[in-house]
Amino acid sequence: MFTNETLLALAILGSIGLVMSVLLSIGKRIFAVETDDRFDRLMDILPGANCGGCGFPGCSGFAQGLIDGTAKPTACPPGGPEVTVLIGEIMGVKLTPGEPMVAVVGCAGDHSAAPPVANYQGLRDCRAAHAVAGGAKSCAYGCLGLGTCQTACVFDAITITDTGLAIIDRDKCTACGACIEICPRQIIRLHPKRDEVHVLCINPDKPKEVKAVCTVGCTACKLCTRQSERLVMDERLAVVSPEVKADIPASCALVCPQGTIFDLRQYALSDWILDPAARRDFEQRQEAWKAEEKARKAAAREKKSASKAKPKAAPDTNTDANAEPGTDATPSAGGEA
Amino acid sequence: MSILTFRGGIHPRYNKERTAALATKPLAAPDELVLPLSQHIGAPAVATVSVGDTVLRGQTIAQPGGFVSAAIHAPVSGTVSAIEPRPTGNGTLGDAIVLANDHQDTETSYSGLGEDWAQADAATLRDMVARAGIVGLGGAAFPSHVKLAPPPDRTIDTVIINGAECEPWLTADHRLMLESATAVVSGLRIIQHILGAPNGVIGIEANKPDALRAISQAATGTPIRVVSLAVKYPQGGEKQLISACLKRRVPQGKLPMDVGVVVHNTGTAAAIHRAVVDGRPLLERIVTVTGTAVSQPANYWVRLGTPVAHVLQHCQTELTPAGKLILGGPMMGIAQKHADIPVVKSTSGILVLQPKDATTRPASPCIRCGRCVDACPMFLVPQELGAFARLRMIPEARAAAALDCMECGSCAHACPAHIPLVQLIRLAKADIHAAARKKM
Amino acid sequence: MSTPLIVSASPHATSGATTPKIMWSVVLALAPATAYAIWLFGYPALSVIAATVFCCVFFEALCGLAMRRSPTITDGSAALTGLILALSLPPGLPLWICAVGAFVAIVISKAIFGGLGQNPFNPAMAGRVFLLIAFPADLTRWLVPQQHAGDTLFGEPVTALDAQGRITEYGLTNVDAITAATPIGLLREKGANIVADLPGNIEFLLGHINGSAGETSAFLLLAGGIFLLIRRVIAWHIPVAYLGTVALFAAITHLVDPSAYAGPAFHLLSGGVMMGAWFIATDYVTSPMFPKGRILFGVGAGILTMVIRLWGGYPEGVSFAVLLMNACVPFFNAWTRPKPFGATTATSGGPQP
Amino acid sequence: MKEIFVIVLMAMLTENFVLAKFLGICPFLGVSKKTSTALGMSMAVLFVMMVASILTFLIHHFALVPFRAEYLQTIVFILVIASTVQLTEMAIQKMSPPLYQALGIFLPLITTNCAVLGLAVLNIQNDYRLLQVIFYAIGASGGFALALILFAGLREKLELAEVPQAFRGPAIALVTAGILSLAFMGFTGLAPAS
Repeated sequence: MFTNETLLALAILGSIGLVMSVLLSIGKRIFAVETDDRFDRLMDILPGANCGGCGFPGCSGFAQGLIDGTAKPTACPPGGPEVTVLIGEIMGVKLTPGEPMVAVVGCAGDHSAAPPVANYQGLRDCRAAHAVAGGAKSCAYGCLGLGTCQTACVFDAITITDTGLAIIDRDKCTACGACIEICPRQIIRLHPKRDEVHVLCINPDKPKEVKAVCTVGCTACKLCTRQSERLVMDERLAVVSPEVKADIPASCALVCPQGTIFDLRQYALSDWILDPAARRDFEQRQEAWKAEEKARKAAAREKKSASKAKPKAAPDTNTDANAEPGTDATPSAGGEA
Repeated sequence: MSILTFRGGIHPRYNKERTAALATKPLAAPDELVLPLSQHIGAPAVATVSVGDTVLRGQTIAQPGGFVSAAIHAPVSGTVSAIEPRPTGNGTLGDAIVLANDHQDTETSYSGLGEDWAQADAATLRDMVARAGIVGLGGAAFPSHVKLAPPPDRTIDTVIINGAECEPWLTADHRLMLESATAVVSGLRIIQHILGAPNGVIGIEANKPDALRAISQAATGTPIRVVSLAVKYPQGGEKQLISACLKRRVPQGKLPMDVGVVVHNTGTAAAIHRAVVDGRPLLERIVTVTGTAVSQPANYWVRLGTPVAHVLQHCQTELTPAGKLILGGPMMGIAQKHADIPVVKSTSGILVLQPKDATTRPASPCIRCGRCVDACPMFLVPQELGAFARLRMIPEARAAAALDCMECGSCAHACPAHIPLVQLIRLAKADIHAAARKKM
Repeated sequence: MSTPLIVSASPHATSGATTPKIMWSVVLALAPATAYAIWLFGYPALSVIAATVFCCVFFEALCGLAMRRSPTITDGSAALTGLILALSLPPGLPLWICAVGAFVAIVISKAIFGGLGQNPFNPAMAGRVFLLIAFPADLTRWLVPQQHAGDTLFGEPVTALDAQGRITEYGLTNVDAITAATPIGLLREKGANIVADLPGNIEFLLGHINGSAGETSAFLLLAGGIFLLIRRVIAWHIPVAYLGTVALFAAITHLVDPSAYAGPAFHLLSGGVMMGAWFIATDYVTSPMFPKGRILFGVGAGILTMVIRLWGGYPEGVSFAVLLMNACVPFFNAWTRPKPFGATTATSGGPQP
Repeated sequence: MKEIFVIVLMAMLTENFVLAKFLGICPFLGVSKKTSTALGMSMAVLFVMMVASILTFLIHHFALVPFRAEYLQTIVFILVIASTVQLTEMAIQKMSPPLYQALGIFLPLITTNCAVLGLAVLNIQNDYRLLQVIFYAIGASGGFALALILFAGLREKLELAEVPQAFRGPAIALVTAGILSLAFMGFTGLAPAS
């Protein structure tokens, strides 16, 4: 079976292989360079979207940052808690995953609510329009709706309605922050995912000016702050405060005369903004709630006046009084112009 | 006299003939004047009057809010009706002092040095300029007293007065040079005295021969050199003017004073003359009101704070819908959303265009014709900067010297595809600054 | 207060130049040469030109719809590409081949790169080279100008005509029958000694020779080119560099060996050089943006044209030369970037667009 | 001497390894994103081609032919090329890590690069002498470099083009390469193989 031909072939190949392997081992020693194998294992578990949410140029930059310690393992928003845990295992560090967040656009003033005052011509880019006399929008703080956040979003969670407003899809959003950083008016803010109520306005101007530019702006009437401690006033703007631990009843959205407060439990965001039927339905429920609220207060007042008629009690510290609607006009239906 | 110029630049339609021959007329003061606290580059001024005070014409109503800032004076006598945010020319709300005009125009007393200003030393002259609230009237509105105080290690050998007025449509400087040539020349000599600069140059574009004659005649008997410049935009740019007049090139990222030169606008020189000799602060300025939608264009002495709507009423101009209202010239002016914004120190012109001239054509794809490269006076590649801006390639934009762009508009003017190159480059510059800030 | 004024970034004035104006003025500059070619060759030339231009515009509209972009057929770029391609094809070419050429030119070498302004290669030349390689026979069969419809070509008997009346063979007394060739082709086949009895340069100038529609009438093409130069639609750098290099190259080779190589006049006035220098190489999109880069481009194209003409396998080198130079444009742009005003060190990075 | 010039010219232009013979396409597509990496790759391929073609030539004439074992040609050539590539890879990793990072998988891939093996086999088929082998290697790697660097320049330009979604990435690269090889066909017949 071993004719001299196969022997010959084996000899030739063997000798060349031997010479080459000697050469390579010498080379190995001359050109020795150590590399870190954790880099490749990290690259496998990272989502690979290169979205820059961690502040590093792409996932390879983030992995390199993890190895030389400049990056925090929880800094990968798209990866979310699972990736954080995996990073912990590779880097040999025990980690508790961060709280899931989601980005929300703090404005509901599309073309119908905040009509454009001028005819903007030029780049279809919010930052460019913002630099040209604040774009065409009347409100200087509102969403310009030219889609810069949409193009910046790697997970295409953002759509621009044809009435010129950005809407973020809560499920697709991984809170990577790309849209927050690029929006020239910082309208988009990060909120914990479990929050269901948001105030869709960031215009801090006086109520008179807000009403002049938008029909769904927050006019600082403070009514919502009475419905729940979680809603507090930040100068002339109602905000959902992250520190206060209290739930927000559905009445908060109903009490707001401008319809600025959006309640995820009652309406989907796209219907709330686009679907006039949802708005009409909201206004009817608002009417019903107000009527029922007035009846409740009237009943409370009789009960009190009845109790006051018997003993001459101390001066009436009727805590209910300040429950009356605040200085502003009584909350009329929906947003009037 | 040989015609000097620079490389690059464009020849837009100048349309100056409509107002070049019209003498400057004073404009009647309005009932309410709005004086924004920030009319200049640098910190906003700090109001020294409160609501209800009565003020006299020429009285200081706001002190500079820092070294790089400028004082503000009352252009009319009357009472302070409010200090509140009011719309300004750059589209934002800004704190402003609102004066109710009593139409008496009672003046305060002014104390100037008269003709023998030469005895005073540089510091007092500089202080008079500062107290008079003088800023660059060419459109930059940079506080003049700061430019008159270069750091000690910089010796200034030449002062150039910029009479180019290369911006189309506008004739404010042209009229000023004709009507107050001696003030311009005397202002230049005051600036030379403050800076200790031996030689002075006044550059005027060749399309203003009468101004050239007036200034040369006023400058006879002085060592000042009056040069004629080619009619090309942007001849009035600082670096282009220096390279045309003195054949000196300001290095990249450096200032004119780094090559021993300071440039001032003709209006600024005249204002400095009035501040030092007569002690008068900056209360009004020449504004050219022109444009295809203005039936009676004119040059006016407009008091600072006069609402643009008031000025337009005087020229029987109705803001037709889909037209355009621009503060400044067509090349670097800012389009406005409405007319109740005040004329401020940097407003050199009010341009009102009819819809057919106002609508911008939609951008079509770039065909790499290179006309923007030939037009750019800073020798940049606008087409490439635009592409980097659109794709947010920030390091490449910085490497291609985007920050050198002075937004003169020559590239976008020359572009056959109507790509808004200046708007794109502005985005790139904002990104570069943001990236630098993030790194710090 | 509420008149909706227009708000846009500065500058608010433009020069009035527009892409359609540029494209249509180049088409206008080509009109005399086109008309002359149609007059010279009659229906075969007209059909080729009409078919190619129509197909190009049709494909451009189709791609515009497919990519949901605003239709760009009115800006004249597709029509111009069609016209240039048509002028570089022999008259009497079967129309379906013209359609294939138009498809390659518009769809493959322009639309899928992103449409106008994004294509690295000159669409017309890519189309022509594709046809030259795909249909060699058809691309090298020439029609005798109407005025010489007699049975001789350069005084040689025409031995065979094909269906469309195109010469398939003609006999040279001292050489066996060869396929009819353009003067350039003849030069290739027979060496320079035939140059003597080729029609005189005047004939070339007036275009009484056969060749593709664009290769005739060097005089009208030159006039069109000068027209574009005066209207500042094109810059002088590419034509001057290109024609200068071709002339120099031809002069040197002619000096070295007059019998084998024709002189500069012949090379300048014949074949596609005049057309290439003024209308093809100066296509903004596929040529460098900076003056010095354009000169490099012109010189390179000139050298390659002559190398292919004198020693290459194909009689005409213009289309190949232009395509090869298009490939080098990114490097020409990078090497000849202007230094910013007052720059102390060069700030040009790697090759940029 | 004229023959050497013809060999180099033929290898670089008329019979360009990438654009005419269509060898070495995968590094041609993989490494041409940036001109700097394209340059690095061309240097690496030049080195490997030189060393490999000389070694394979010597082995062929002094080992395979005397023992009439020409049938071992392919396996032996691959072995030689593989070890040369391994050596180059180590050297590049040591000398310029960024280039090593940029070339990535395509550096070890030179082993299976058909251009290198093609060159070695062509040397034998055209039965060139040693001097011709060296110049043919120079011509071949020069042609590879010319095509790769030109193509990288074009692809960098395409980075800024709004290529339609369906054609982004390798699709548009292949179309560009196709037109580039169309252009190189202009050189056919330039220097007919002697």
